[in-house]
Amino acid sequence: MEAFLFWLFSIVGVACGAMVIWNRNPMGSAVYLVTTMLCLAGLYALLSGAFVAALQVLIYAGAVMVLILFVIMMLNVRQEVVPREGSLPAWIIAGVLGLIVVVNLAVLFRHGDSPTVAEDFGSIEGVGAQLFATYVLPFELISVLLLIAVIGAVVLAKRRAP
Amino acid sequence: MIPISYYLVVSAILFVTGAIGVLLRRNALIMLMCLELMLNAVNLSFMAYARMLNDMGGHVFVFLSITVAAAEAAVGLAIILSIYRTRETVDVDYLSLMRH
Amino acid sequence: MDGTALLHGTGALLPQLTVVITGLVILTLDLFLTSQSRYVNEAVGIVGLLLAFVLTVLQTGEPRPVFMNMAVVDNLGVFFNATFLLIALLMVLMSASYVRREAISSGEYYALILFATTGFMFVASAADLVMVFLAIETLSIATYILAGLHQQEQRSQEAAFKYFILGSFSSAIFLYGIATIYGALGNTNLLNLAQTLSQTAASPLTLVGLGMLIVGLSFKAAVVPFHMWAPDVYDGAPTAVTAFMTAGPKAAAFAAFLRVFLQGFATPELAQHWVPIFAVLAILTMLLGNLVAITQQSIKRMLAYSSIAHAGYALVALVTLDALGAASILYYLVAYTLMSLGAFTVLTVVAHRGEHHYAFTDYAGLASTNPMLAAVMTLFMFALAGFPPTAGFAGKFYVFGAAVQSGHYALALIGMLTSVVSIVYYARVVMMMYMREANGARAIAQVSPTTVTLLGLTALGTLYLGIFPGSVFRLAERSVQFLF
Amino acid sequence: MFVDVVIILVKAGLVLFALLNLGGFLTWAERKQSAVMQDRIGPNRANIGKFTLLGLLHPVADGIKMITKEDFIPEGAHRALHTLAPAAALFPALVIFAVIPFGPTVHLFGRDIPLQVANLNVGIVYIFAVSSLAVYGTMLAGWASNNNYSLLGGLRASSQMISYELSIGLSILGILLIYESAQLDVIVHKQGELLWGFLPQWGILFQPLAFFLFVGAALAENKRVPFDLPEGESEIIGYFVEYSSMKFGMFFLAEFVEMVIVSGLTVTLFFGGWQFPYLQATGFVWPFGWGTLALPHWLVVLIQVGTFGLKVLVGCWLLLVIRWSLPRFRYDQIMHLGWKVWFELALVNLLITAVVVLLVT
Repeated sequence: MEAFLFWLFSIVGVACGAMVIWNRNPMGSAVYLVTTMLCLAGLYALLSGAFVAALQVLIYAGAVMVLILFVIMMLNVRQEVVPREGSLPAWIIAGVLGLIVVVNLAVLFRHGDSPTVAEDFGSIEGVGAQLFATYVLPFELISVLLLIAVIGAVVLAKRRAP
Repeated sequence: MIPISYYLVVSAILFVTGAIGVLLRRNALIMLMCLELMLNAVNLSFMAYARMLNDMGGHVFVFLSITVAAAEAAVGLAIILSIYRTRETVDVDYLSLMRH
Repeated sequence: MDGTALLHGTGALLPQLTVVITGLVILTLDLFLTSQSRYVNEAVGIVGLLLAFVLTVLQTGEPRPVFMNMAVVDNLGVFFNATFLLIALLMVLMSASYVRREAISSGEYYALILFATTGFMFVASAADLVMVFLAIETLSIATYILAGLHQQEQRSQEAAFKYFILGSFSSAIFLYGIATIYGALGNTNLLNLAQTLSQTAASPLTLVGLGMLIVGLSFKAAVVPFHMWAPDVYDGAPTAVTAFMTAGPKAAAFAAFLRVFLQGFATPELAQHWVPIFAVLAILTMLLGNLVAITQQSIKRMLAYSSIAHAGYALVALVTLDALGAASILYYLVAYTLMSLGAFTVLTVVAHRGEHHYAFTDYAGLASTNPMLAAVMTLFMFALAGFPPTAGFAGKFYVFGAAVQSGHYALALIGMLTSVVSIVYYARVVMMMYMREANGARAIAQVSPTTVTLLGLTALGTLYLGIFPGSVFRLAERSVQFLF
Repeated sequence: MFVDVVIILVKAGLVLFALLNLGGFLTWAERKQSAVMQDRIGPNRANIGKFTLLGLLHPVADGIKMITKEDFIPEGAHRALHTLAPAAALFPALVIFAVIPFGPTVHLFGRDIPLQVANLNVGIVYIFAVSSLAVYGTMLAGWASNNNYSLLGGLRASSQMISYELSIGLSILGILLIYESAQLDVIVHKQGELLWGFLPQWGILFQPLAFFLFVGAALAENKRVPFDLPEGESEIIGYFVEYSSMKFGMFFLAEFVEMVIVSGLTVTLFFGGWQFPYLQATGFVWPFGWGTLALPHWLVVLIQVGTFGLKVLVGCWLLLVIRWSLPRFRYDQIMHLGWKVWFELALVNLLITAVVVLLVT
């Protein structure tokens, strides 16, 4: 069962990931990216990270991608008439180089089976306890980061008086 | 039981895919999405390592990185929007005022 | 984490907190200000930054990890934080008249400057790779926005976009590096990494992660070959922001270099891997930065390349792996901050409203129309080129001295040769100002009192650091002592 | 192992069956309710021979009509996304109910079977996550139709949904703080306990403001009157204007299934879920020491499941009444309300709750 789900999620995820960069239309890319993100959430759940899996769906698929989709709709970018950017050789070279990098990295990963983990591994309580004990300072710093993002989004995107 | 390495390979493939996308695509929105893809790939690595090390610190890292990605996306989209308002295009090749 | 530890930690991070709160106050106050009373923003900013400066200086002493080893208060952090606060202070002075002239909404502008400064300070106090990443993101996102703040200028938006895409790209690589280190070592805390590393042999995975960290940080510091964003971004951003970017984020990136590599991954076994990389990067950076700077027609672009070159000089000192080298980095960053901010301030004045006058020819005859401005510009140019008795000379002296002492003769030699090359383009500015007639009767804009103050401060600072380099250098040495 | 899977599948099937039928039933109830309130007769034509069954055959007739109508995709539309959109709209509505417990744990054939499809540790976060996906249906429908009206409708709908999602999340967080769990079955169990020996600890007792905020924001999520700007039945052209046949039917059904979900969630979080006051696992235990009334296990379960069903139905009815009583907001009013009133109130509510919880524990 686990193996089946792993292969399902990873193959679909990788295929959709490739479609994100191959698709001509931003809308299509966005939908493929959402699919990849949902597949990743599935993989997280397989890695016993239930809470993070839910967060992945909630924030990435439910907020970030919605925002991107929203902007695509707002700009109303239709089917691009221009051919795909980058010449075919460039894509092939990039693909081959990418493959080499992945293979080289893959050789280095020699991690076998993972240890059995406690029942509450990856639960809300477990992650929350870590977040608010050990990692409380990063958590606080994130608030500054988000504040900056809010200010930035408002300042940059607001319509200016001519 | 799927070995952790498999997850890491998936993560590496996605990361490289995203990187290729950022470097080759010229559509601002798609470049932004490729960045998100890269961050997602990193998150998968964190989750896999967290499982391997039996340490929930990795989950916290993912939590933080997701938040960062959200902030980045908001700012990036605002920049794209402001460019589009004056230029009516999201193709980066038109952004060449500075190549003189 | 119990209450007392929390309180103690908060106390230790008071400088950062002060800066954040100042930013929030400005953001709130700005709502109630009219265009006549906008100077309140600057006043609040200066008061807050001075307060933070005092709080920072009071923190010297033994390293004290706080917040479950997420941050550390030590002399290195104090020195860097003081530098960052100095940058922010000078920025506020520089921007006071600039934001009015260019119609940039000042509340958000100063708030973002302060929040970016918070990011810098957290980089310098970070004791965990996660903190380094988040702090870098904080400052990066703030600077992306700052770069795009120039509302009427398309170039500003383009700069923001380019900076954003490549900045985020490098952040992703940096984060992947952290993930790899986390997986390989099971630990991301810079304070105990050394201990973890000493117990296990360095696995190839660790090295891959380390490489990614180097790439990510090199992007942020605009080190060749990861500099391609820098010239366009520096050119397109509002000039005051460009000044900020050449000083702040660059210094922060070096703070990260010191924290990560000299504190975290400093074991000899690993150092033999990363030292050659940095040596090559330094050589490339010095060569390309200086050579390309010669060909530029715009002074702003020339200064952009020159800032790349200066990052190369500072990198030279990183490979020495001793206190002298580390201290000379600190010294160099302070010196460069003063020179660069000063030079960019002159640029903002000469550029006029709308910012179109950056060509070398715009500086023709500046000596006759505005002799004082030409004089300080000459000082900064000489300082950047490394003439005595300026801060630039002392900085290069320490850096190359450290390189020679640790046996990196080639690096020192290349550094000195490229410095000589750099005289060509710095001198061109000076010649333009003094030897050429003014083309057309373009009156120099009124130089506001705050700008005069800033120019005076940076010029005096440049001279002081050049004539009495020992005072600051001893502080720098004291700051890095605990690392070795 | 095999039996477990079968049990889960049976439960899922039961829930889906109930959900879809209730959704269909609600289309009838809506029309009847509006007829009652407007002094009309309402649906009464569909019949088999002489039997009209109070118009109850209308949903069936509607279904047949939708399935047999021509499925039309406008020219220039993005075919794949145009087809995907209705599914994307219906899917979240169908899977949310998986974590809502509709009854206590049943002892059957020596097994303990919790009456809940999936007892997730992250229950509430799962609900947030899945419901945040609901917006895709509207966005994709609006964009893929190649019609400016539906595009604008999609933008209106999605910005409204995004805006009120925050208030929904924040208003539920108070409940999470009080019951100290994100697991819905734990929350329901804790609501069965008594305060001062006689008052059931239902969510509405501690979080009355959150209840109103939640229901209001959920209405906005659901895009029904008074928040029905995105589609506005007869006057406003909405995001699914280019949809016909069963694809339209799926949007339509999604709206009614979402009503059931909203009602189910409200009941679970604020009205004790399947808890019947003073009914324990062994039977009634009256407060103030007035004695007990032992009941067999099957009867207790039956009462509790029935209670849950009844509460959900009453909730749905309330939603119908609201829909036919209130006038429609203007668009700027919706945005103003969402960002400047609802959101702030939810934050204040959360802050107060957090402080009180901190002081009490």
